[in-house]
Amino acid sequence: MLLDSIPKALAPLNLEKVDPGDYSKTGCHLEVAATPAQMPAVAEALLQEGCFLESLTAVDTSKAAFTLVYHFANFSELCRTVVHASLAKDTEAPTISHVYPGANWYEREVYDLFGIKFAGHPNLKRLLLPEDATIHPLRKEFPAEAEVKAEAPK
Amino acid sequence: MDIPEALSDFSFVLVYLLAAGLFAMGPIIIAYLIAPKSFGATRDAVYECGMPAIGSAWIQVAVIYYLFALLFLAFDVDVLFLFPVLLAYGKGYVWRDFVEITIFIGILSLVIVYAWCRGVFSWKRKQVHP
Amino acid sequence: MITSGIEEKTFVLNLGPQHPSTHGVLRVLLEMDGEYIASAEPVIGYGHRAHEHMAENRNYHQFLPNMGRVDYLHALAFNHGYCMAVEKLIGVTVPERAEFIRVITNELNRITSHLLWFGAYLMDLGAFTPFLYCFDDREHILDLLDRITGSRLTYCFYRFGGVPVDLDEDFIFGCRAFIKRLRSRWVDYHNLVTKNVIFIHRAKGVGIFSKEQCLLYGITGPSLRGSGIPYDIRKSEPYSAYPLFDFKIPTGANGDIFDRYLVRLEEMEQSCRIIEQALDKLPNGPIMAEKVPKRIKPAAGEVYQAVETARGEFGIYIVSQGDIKPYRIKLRVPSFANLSLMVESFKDNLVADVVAILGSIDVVIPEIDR
Amino acid sequence: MEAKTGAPLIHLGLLEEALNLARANSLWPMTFGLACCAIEMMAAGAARFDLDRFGAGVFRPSPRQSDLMIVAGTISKKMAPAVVRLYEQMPAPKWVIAMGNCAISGGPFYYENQYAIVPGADLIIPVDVYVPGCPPRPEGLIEGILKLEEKITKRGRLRKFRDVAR
Repeated sequence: MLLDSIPKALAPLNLEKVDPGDYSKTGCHLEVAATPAQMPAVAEALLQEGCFLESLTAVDTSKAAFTLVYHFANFSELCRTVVHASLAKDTEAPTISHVYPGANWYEREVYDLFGIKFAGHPNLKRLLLPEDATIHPLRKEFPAEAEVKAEAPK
Repeated sequence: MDIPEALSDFSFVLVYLLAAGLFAMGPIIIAYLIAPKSFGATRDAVYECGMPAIGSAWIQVAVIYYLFALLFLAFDVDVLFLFPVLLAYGKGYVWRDFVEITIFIGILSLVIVYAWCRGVFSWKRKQVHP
Repeated sequence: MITSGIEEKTFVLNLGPQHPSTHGVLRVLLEMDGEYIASAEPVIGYGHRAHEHMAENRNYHQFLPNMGRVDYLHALAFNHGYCMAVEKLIGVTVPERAEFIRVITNELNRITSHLLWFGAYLMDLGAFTPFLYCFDDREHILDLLDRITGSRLTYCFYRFGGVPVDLDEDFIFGCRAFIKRLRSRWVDYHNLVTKNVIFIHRAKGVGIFSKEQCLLYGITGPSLRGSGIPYDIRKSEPYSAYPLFDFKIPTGANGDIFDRYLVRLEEMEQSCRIIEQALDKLPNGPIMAEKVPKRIKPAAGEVYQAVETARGEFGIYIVSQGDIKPYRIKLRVPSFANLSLMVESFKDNLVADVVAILGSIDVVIPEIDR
Repeated sequence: MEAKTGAPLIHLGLLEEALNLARANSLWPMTFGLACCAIEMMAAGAARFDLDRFGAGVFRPSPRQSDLMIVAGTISKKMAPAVVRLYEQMPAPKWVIAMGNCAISGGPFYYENQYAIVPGADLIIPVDVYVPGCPPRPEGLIEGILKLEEKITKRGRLRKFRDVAR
C-alpha cells in the first residue's frame, strides 16, 4: 500500500511533516511539508515509488514567502501526495527537472509567472509571456509593479 | 530592296515569338495596371507561418535530393524526344511506332527500377527506442 | 573523400503559429538536417489569455464561464472539475439525478471532442473526407446539447450544487437515436481509415511513447493508455456517478500512433455505453441541492480535484483564504504535460512524422497556454 | 487603423464592378484559427453550414493565396506581430473579418489589469466586418461573409433576403 510505503521512503529525509490528509476535503491522501532544498531528494524517493509529477506550481502566500506546491500521483494505485515547500522571496529553489523531465516546463512557467528562479534548470527562459516581457503577473503586487495599460504593443 | 525568299520565312518566326511573349507577359502587365497594390513592411519577406525566417535556406542539403533531381531530369528530356514522335505517329505502320516508343520509354524507366532497388525512394526512419 | 571544410549545416524551420496542423497557435522550431529532425523545441504562449490571473480577481461564480474557454473541445469536463472542487470546498452534495445529467452531458461532449480530433487529425495526414463525416455526426450531438445548455461549444452548464435545466423526453429520445446512428457509423470509419494502407504505413511504429517516458513526463489520457497503462480517472479515482456504470478502459499494446488512434475510437464506443446505462437508470428527483449559499465564501483551505477529459487528467487546485475570491487557482491541463514529451519524441523522425505525432496527442493550444 | 492597400493605376468603373462581383463571390479565407472561434469556423466550413454555397469555402493555409483573413479567436500580445505580418503578406485586395468578441474588443478576457491580450483586432490591422458572439454561431459567420460581399459589391445580397422577410 502506497499510503504507508511513501512515508517509510520519506522518513530518512526527516521532513517537517508527513501525515495522511483528509481526501474528502482536500483531495490528497498524503500531505508533506518540506524545504525547497530537500525537494530533489523527495522527488527521487517518490520516483522510486513509481509516482508521476502531477503538477508543480507556486502560490504567493505572504509578503515574505512563496509556497511551492508539488502534486504527485500514481498510475496503478490511488494515492495523491501534495508537498508544500515555502520559499523566501528572491531566493532560488533547486530544480527537480533532472529527476522528472516533465518538471522542466512547469518550472519555466513558474519562473515566467512568479519570477522564482530554479537553480540547475537546463534553460530557464520565459515560457508563456513574450521573451522581452519584464513583468511577473501572478505576484500579488503585480498591477502596481508595472502600470499595464491594455493597449496595442508598440 | 526585296527580302530574299529564305529570309521572309523568318518573319513568321518573329511574329510567333512576339505573340508568345505578349501571351506570357500580358496578364502580368494587365494585373500591374488594374490590380490594387498592397504595401507593408514585411510584404516581400519570406512567408514562414507568420514568423521571420531563421537562418538562410541556401545551405548544404542532403545528397539524396540530388538523386531525385537527376531522375526528374532524365524523364524531362525523355518528354522532349516524344514531341517529334507525336507528329509522325500513326502515319505509316502504327504497330511499329508503338513498339519503338515502348522500347524507348522502357529503357529509360530502367533508371527508376535501379533507383528503387538501391532504396533511393525509401526514407528509412532512424528508429529511436529509449 | 574530400570534405574541404564543408561542415554539416542544419536548416531551422518554423512549424509556426499559423500552420494547419498545429491545431491552434503552437510554434515548433525544427532544426533539420535533410528530412530528419536534429532537434525540436516547441514555443508556446501564443494563446496565453491569463486565465489564472483572471481567477484571482473574480468571485467563484464569475470564473465559471472561463472554464468552458480553457479547453473548448471538452468544456463540460472542465465545468465538472471546477464545480466539484468548489462543492468540496463549501461542502455541498449534488443530488443523484443531477449527477446523472452531468455524466450524460459530459460523455456526449467527450464524443464530440474525439470526433473533432478524428476529423482534424486525418486532415493533417491528407485525408479530407473523414473531416466531413465526423462533423456531420458532431452536429447531431451539438443539436442535443444546444437544446439543454444553450451553447454549442463553450458550455457553462453546471452550477454549484447541481444542474439548472432538466432533461426532457425529446432529449432522451434524441440521445438514444443518436447513439444508434453513431454505432452504425463505426463500420464506415474503420473501412475508411483503419484499413487504409496509407494511414497504416504512416501510423504503425511511429511516435512510440514508452512507459518510462510517460511516467517521467506525467502523460495522461488516451496518449498514455495507448502505451498500455490503463490509468483513467473515471476508474482509478471514481467521482460523480461513474462508479454506477460499467465500462472498459481501452489500452493499446506498443504506444504508437495507431494504438492511440484505436484507443480513442474505442473510447467513443465506451462513452456510448455509459450514456445508455445512464439513460436507463436515470433516477427522478431534484436537480439542484437545496441550500446552496448565494454568496460563495468558502473557509480557508485548499482542494485538488482531478477529472478525466478527452485529452487526459484535468486537475484543478484551488487555494482559498476565506474570501469571496479564490486566492489562487492552478489548472493542471493534460496537453501541457503531453506536449512537453514532444521535444524528446520528435528527434530523428521525418518531418512528415512530426505532423503525425503532434496530431496523435490531440493538443488544444489555449488549454496549454491557459 | 488605415487600410494598407493602394488604388490601382487604371480605374475603370465598369471593370471594377465586374471584378468586385467576381471577388465577392470567390473569397478565399486563410485558415487562421487562434482559439474557440476556429472550431465554429470549421463547423461553418463543414457539411451542414457549408461556406461553399457562397464561394468562400476554399480555406488556404498560406496568406499568399488568400484574400480574406478571418481573425477567429483571441490575439495575445505574443501573437500580435505574427498577425500583422500575415496581414501584410496577403496580396491586395484583401479583407478582414473579426470573428468573435475577443477579436472585436478582447471579449471575456478584457479587464482592468489584463497583461496578455490585445483587446481587439482593429488595433493592429484594419477590420472590415465584425461578427459578434462567443463563439458566434456558424450562421453568424455566414451572415458576416454575406455582409462583406455586400461591402465589396456595394449591391444588396443580404438586403434581398431581408426585404423578402419584411
